[in-house]
Amino acid sequence: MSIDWIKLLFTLLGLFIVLNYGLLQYGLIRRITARIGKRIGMPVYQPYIDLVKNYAMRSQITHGVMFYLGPVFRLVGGVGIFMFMPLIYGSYYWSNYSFAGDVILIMYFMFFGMLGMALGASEGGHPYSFIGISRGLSQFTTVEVPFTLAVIAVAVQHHSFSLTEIVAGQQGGIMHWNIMTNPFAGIAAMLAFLGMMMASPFNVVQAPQEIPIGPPTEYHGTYLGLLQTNRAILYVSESILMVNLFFGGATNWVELIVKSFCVFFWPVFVGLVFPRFRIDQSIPWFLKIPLILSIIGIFMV
Amino acid sequence: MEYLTLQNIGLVTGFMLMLIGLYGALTQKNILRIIVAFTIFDAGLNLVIVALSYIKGRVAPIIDQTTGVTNLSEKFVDPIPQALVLTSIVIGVGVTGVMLTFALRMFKTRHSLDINDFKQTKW
Amino acid sequence: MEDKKTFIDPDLTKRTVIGPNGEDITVDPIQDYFCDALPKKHEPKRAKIFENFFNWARAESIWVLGFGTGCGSIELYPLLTPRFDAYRFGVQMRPTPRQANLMIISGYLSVKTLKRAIRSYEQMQNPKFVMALGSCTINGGMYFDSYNTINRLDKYMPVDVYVAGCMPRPEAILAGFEALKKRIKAGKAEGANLYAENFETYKANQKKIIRDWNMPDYNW
Amino acid sequence: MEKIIQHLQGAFDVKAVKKQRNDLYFVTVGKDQAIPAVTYLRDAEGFSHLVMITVADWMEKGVFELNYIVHNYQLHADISICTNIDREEATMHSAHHLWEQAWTYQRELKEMYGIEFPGSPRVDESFNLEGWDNIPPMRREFDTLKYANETFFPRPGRVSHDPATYMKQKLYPNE
Amino acid sequence: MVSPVHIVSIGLITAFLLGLGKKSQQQMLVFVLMIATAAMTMVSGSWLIGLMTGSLKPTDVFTAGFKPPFAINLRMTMDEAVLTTMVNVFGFLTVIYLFDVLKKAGKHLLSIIVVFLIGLNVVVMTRDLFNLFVFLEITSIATAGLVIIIQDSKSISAGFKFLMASSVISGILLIGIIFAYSYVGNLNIDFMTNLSMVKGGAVAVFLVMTAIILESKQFPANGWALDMYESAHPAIGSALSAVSAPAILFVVYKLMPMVPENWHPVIGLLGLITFAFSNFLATRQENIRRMLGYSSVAQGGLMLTVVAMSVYFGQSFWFIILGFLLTNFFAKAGLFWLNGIVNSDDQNKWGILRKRPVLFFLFGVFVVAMAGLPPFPTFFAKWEMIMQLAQGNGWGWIVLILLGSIFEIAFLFKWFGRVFHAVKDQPAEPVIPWFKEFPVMLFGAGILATSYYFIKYQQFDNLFVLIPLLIVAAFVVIDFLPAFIKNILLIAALTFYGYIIYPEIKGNIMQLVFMSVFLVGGILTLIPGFATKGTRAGFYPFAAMTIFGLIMLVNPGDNLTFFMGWEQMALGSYILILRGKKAERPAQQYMLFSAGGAYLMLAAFGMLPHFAGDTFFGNLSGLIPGAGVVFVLFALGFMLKTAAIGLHIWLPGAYSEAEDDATPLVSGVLINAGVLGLFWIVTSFGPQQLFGYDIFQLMGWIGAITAIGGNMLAIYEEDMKRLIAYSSVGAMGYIIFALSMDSKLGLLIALYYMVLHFIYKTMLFMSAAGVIYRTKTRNMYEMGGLIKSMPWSFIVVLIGIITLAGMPPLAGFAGKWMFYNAVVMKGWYLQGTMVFFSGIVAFLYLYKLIASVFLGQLKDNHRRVKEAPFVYLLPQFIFVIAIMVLSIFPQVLLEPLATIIPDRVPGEAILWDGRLAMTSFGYWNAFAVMTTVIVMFATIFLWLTYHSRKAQKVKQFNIVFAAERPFRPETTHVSYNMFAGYKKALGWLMTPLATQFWTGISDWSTAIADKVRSWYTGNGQTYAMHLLLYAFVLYLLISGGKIL
Repeated sequence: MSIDWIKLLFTLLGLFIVLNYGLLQYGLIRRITARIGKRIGMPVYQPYIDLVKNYAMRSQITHGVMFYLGPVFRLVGGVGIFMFMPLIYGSYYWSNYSFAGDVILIMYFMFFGMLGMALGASEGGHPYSFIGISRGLSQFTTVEVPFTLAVIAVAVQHHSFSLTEIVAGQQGGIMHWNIMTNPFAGIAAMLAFLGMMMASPFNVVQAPQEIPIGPPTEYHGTYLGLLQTNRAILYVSESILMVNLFFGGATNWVELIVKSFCVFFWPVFVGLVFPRFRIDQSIPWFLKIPLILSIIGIFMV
Repeated sequence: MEYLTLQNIGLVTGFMLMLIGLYGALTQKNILRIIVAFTIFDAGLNLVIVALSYIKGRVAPIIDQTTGVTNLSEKFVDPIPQALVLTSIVIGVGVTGVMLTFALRMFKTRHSLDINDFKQTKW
Repeated sequence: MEDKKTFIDPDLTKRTVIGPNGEDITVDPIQDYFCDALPKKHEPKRAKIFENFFNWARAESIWVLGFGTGCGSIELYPLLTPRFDAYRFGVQMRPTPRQANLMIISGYLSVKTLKRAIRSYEQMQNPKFVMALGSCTINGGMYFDSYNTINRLDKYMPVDVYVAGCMPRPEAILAGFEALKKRIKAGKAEGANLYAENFETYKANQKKIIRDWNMPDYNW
Repeated sequence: MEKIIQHLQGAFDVKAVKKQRNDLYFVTVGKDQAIPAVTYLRDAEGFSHLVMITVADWMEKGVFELNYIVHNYQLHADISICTNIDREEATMHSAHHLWEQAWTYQRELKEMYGIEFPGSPRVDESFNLEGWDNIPPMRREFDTLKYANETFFPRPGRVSHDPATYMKQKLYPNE
Repeated sequence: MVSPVHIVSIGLITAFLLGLGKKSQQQMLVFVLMIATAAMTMVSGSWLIGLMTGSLKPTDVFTAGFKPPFAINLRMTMDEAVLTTMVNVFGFLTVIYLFDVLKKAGKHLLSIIVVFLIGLNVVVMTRDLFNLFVFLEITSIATAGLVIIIQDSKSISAGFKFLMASSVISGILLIGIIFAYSYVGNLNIDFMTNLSMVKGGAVAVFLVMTAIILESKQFPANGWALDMYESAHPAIGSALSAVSAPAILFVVYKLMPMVPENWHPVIGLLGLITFAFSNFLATRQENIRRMLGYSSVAQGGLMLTVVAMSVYFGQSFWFIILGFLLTNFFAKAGLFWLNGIVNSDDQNKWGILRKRPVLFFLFGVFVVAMAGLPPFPTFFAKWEMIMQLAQGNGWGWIVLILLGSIFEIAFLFKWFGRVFHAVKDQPAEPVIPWFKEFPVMLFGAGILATSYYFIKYQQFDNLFVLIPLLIVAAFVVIDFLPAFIKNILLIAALTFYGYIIYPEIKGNIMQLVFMSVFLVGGILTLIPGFATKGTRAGFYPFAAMTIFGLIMLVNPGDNLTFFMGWEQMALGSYILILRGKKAERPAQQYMLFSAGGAYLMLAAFGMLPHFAGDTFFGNLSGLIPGAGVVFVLFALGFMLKTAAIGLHIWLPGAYSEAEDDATPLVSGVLINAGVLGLFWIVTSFGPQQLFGYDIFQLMGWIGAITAIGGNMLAIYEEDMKRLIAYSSVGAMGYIIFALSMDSKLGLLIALYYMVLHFIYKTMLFMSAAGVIYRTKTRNMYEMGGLIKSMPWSFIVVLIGIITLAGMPPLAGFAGKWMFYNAVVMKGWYLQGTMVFFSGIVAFLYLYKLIASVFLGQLKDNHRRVKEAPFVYLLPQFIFVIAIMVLSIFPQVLLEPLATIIPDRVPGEAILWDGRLAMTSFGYWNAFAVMTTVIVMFATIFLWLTYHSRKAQKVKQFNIVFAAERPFRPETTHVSYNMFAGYKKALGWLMTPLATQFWTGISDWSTAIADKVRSWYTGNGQTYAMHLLLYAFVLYLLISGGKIL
């Protein structure tokens, strides 16, 4: 197998762009959040500083090999999702490594990071890590159900699991977007997206006031830096996934960024309005409205 | 009136005796009475056997002066049931004997002859 | 009443348990459960430009450990409200000492709390700063003659910034942040290294008042 | 209320009764009668709530005065059963069998005053003070300033002023 | 040649001689008796041999010199020879067995024994009706005499009841005989064949037959017999069961020619009812002898059926009846004798046998033979019987037989399990005299030899049946060797077997795949056995039996071989499970469910020829229309093994309570047998309808619900092995679902998952076994933090759970990917989502498994735990390598598997473009994914390693704990009820409906059995009444209310 070095370069460039975009987006959203709370808020570039500071921590501790590997798994999961997803429709070089697999691969690759993180945090031996992970996994099981149904609905509609083809099928104006052609599946997926982002009201996993911050309680310094890096990449990647699935994909970077920013804003707004669910409230919630919507969506196809 | 032959009387009596015996065996609580009832049952049974083989006007298959030695098959009733009944009586007596032995031993173990007292093995 | 008591912590005494194969296993909790390494001094980066850059980052991104002692902790909450909005200065609250850089001792410290404060302080990672609020941490304040409240925080851990007042108002705390930032940027906020260098002194002071010292010397 | 006090006087050897308010009386009884009196109040007169157990240190008299304050929800009235115990051999009967929460008070009294409550659960564990190995600090013979000066590294240069005079001096130096 | 009449004469002479003997010469008299019985045996035996070899011709003995019908005649043909030999051999052995009793008892007892034997011999041989009556009476009286060897109140009253009953019966018989005589004019059976044609003759026939049927102790008029079994000396019980009952049945056989054709089914049905109900009632028995009594009665009923239907069975009659007869003869006598040796009716006291391996082995052999499991004759007889019945559409009969059989298995294996585990509190070394052991051993040898001949007679494919059985037998023989050697030998045997079998199956990829799963799985799961010390008695024969049973499934020439392999595997694995410490109940459950499944399959096999002719079902090709019921029966049978929801309750207990290193074999390897069967029926039958409903649709739902149910149940398990076991339930649901999709991709998923599940589940169970081996606990909340001491096990579990969860880049993802494509193509979105949901639910328990055990806080008592032994790790790492290879090159497995799927299956297959797998929906390149992930991982890992090279290693309590410190590892480790929130939210899904259902069934049957058996009041008069009522009802049944 010959490696297409230019493509690799483009992919890395894309990764770099997405990382920066993710960090800025996070800062911007924090700032907007602050504005809603009538505060001024932190500078937009604050995530960069945090990142640099965390990487610059002088001392570190480790609980063992798996503790070490947790953030690695997590970041591989995040970067992997990015790598296996086509960014710009119609561009060979911006399609990343999407030739390796379709949307199923991406969906399952999300688990990779989660599991690694869960194991790493568990090796820390902190009870809150266990509690946070048990909540996170519990919630995740039900989040994925409507999402998967929605994805299947889209796949059936376009007769393909390939993201490229799904995007291709949505070209030609806003009325061709899946959110318009199959609104039920689209809404279900958007509701599930709330859970995937683990923003309020579904942030009981980290719940800073209750179980410090859940799984990453023991992580600091470089580990935390990796996790922050991952968050920037992963959240953007997930938004891009939603864009590709339901919002017609993107034919250039501007479109991509605008769309994914709008998508990303959805959980932020919801999170600002709604208080946190308990875990035994959020689990049934996902099995009610989103699930029913997605079932309707799948039979509408 | 033609039904009132000796054979039929024997048969009916025999069956009656059998039924009486069975009834006794099934209703009496005293073991000895049960044994007696079984003897009655046996007697009735034997009577039925004999009655079945009876042919009017013939005699028991015992060769003596009155019968002579010729044409025996026409003079005698069917000899086989007669022989059978002998065996049957012997067996009946044997069974009665064994039953009585058992009754004795049962009485020795529990000092009772009520059959309801011997229900240790059930279900 | 004058005889010195010995304090026995049932959770930390040596004990013998029976292993899966019936063998006796002696567990010495302090030895077996806790890392007994001592803190090391971490030299700043030799390249000045890197160190300055990192110090700038540290100064602009101060993560505060949410640890409230005494009455001053009530003054911390307004910091996050729209009126004072400490986020503007890159100050954020963290719930876990592992991720925090700044520990705010917000008021008087009883001996019992001091033990916890020390533990949390030691669990923070190297560039770490301490800000002490109120007179009580400076010289005991109104509790100067209490049998149970310390007088001087800097005997027990290196303090970067004192904010005087009883209690200091949020504006004063914000000023304290600014002062701290200046110190960090100037490369003077080496509290963690100071602690490592003078570890024995600090430990001696701490142990003098914390009689039932039931933890390892350094809480990693 | 008066009736209850009379009942108490009838049933126990009451040494003194002091009426603080209409709904607050202080009744002094002997050491051995304190717990029975409290029990009586709880069971017979409806004083079902233990407000607190507290102590006053009468060093001059050489006694601790223990107060069991109980409250009646129907009458909205309190009665404090007081008893004096010897300061040197401070031992008192435990009341934890009457109210579960009593042992917390007793644990505190043990720590702060050194009063023994035999039979009270967890009474020997430290309450507020961890690792205290001196005289119980609330006893009046304990000199806290001396102790603080010896122990807590007083910052040199610290001075104390009488607020009134100091402020007067500061604000109106000319008067 | 010695005339058969000399059997009688020898007996008579002996009786006289015994009468002459004196009290002081008792011992000598016993020897005289012994010689006499030996001589009788010789006579009948010589006839048997003579008739078999053909040197003698069947003869009649005319007693009075006249030919019948004018005189009594005895006949000696093959039938009589066999039966008299049985009677006399048994008599001889009884005398030996009762040596100590006879020495003390009076000489009359010796005479009674002789009379008893004479009676039975003549009953067998005579052709004269009245003579038959006489000797039946003589036998009865002798029996009554024998009963009072034990002179307690119980046995005496039982004897009296017996006499009452036999009086009534003899009355009926005698009337019948006399009627018969009066209509026919003679008493010879051979001249009575047309009796029923004569007007009124039918009544005579009816009376005679009724009496004989009553004499053969049919349910429910058999209370007297049961009481006899319960109270008589075990030797007498064995005589009643092993020789008396067969003799009576032979009488029935003799009389059958005079019975009108249309009565045969009625009599047969009565026998079957007896079989079913007696076994049913036996399930409630605690008293061993009474239980054996019920069992004897049941066997008698079954044999009565066979005898009554002898015309119907035609050619196979002899095969069937011999199968039942010999098994009953050897096994029942053996069990009664063992009862005498143990000398207790309390099941728990039977633990004595555990001290005597040979006796215990024989006990097992007898029980298994009685239960009708291979390789014993009953198994073949039952198979043949069902097949014959099925040809005549006798479904009701089959149902009764199968019901009875399952009850039989229920009580027999309950007993066996109890005895197996009743080791505690036994006297150190029981004293068992040789003359008690000798007959048992002889009969044990007898049943083994019989089995051998039955197997030989079946003419199986030697390579697949006989050689494996011989290997199993060899391991029985060498069971005394140390475990180490036996392990090597078994592995070598399996390897060698694989070597010789390979050329046979090379061409058939399907067989190759399953064979390698079973063989390789067998070998690898045996490797951890090296860690055990001692002889590990009883493990290896059954491990071999299980593995070879599985192997028989792979290449069966016909249905019987398949079924035999199936039962053999069930039996072997039952013993393996039973060996666990607390496995008595789970093993019993396992056996019951296995047997239930097997009997469903048996019924299906019976129906199969209707639809498909005589071929083996695995060789069928294409759709078989209208075979819905067969399909459902098969599917149920196999789904019992794969533990579909509702049928799964045996699984967790069985898997978790089995010995830790046997669990991988029992679960990971064995469960694939069910998959094999399901695959076969799905591919060979094609879509089927039942009541107009698509069965595949139904199966799909069952699969989906199983997947969710299994995984959901696993979440809340605290027991490591139970958790993995429930996970197997989930995985099997997945496979059932995939199979039911009936598309190329679906079947491919099923096969792929079968292999993969085998790999990772075996691996996980082994890893769990290693952990349990070291920590000596199965509760996960008692472990924690073992990663430091058992890193290799951790890696294995990590790989295992990543595979199980189907995460890329490991091999599990292939299954998930194909699954989506298949679901979308099939259009089963809802079921598909349920299965998908179950897949995510799996994360929960997987996390719990790995985190609770390996991560978190190390417990005090595990501080010195070492890594699992090398022999545990070795196979695990072989599996890990296999997974890695499959992850990078999935086509290595997927492409050959795809060739197995027949062409008729609809749907599209995966297209391979180099390393890229494609369907019309999606694509996936395992190699590219793996490479990308490895590169990413390595980059980030190296960077982190460089960056954190100076990180301080800390210990378990160096965690931030809200400024406090943790107190104890136990209180810091969050493991117990880890998913409490989930339980609160979705716990209602976990209502144990299945358990409630099966418990309900069990309670119900118990209650019914209790009600029914209260019929046996213990009162002799009631029993006599039963007899009369029975006769009356039988009359109504036969005549249909009309006068005969």
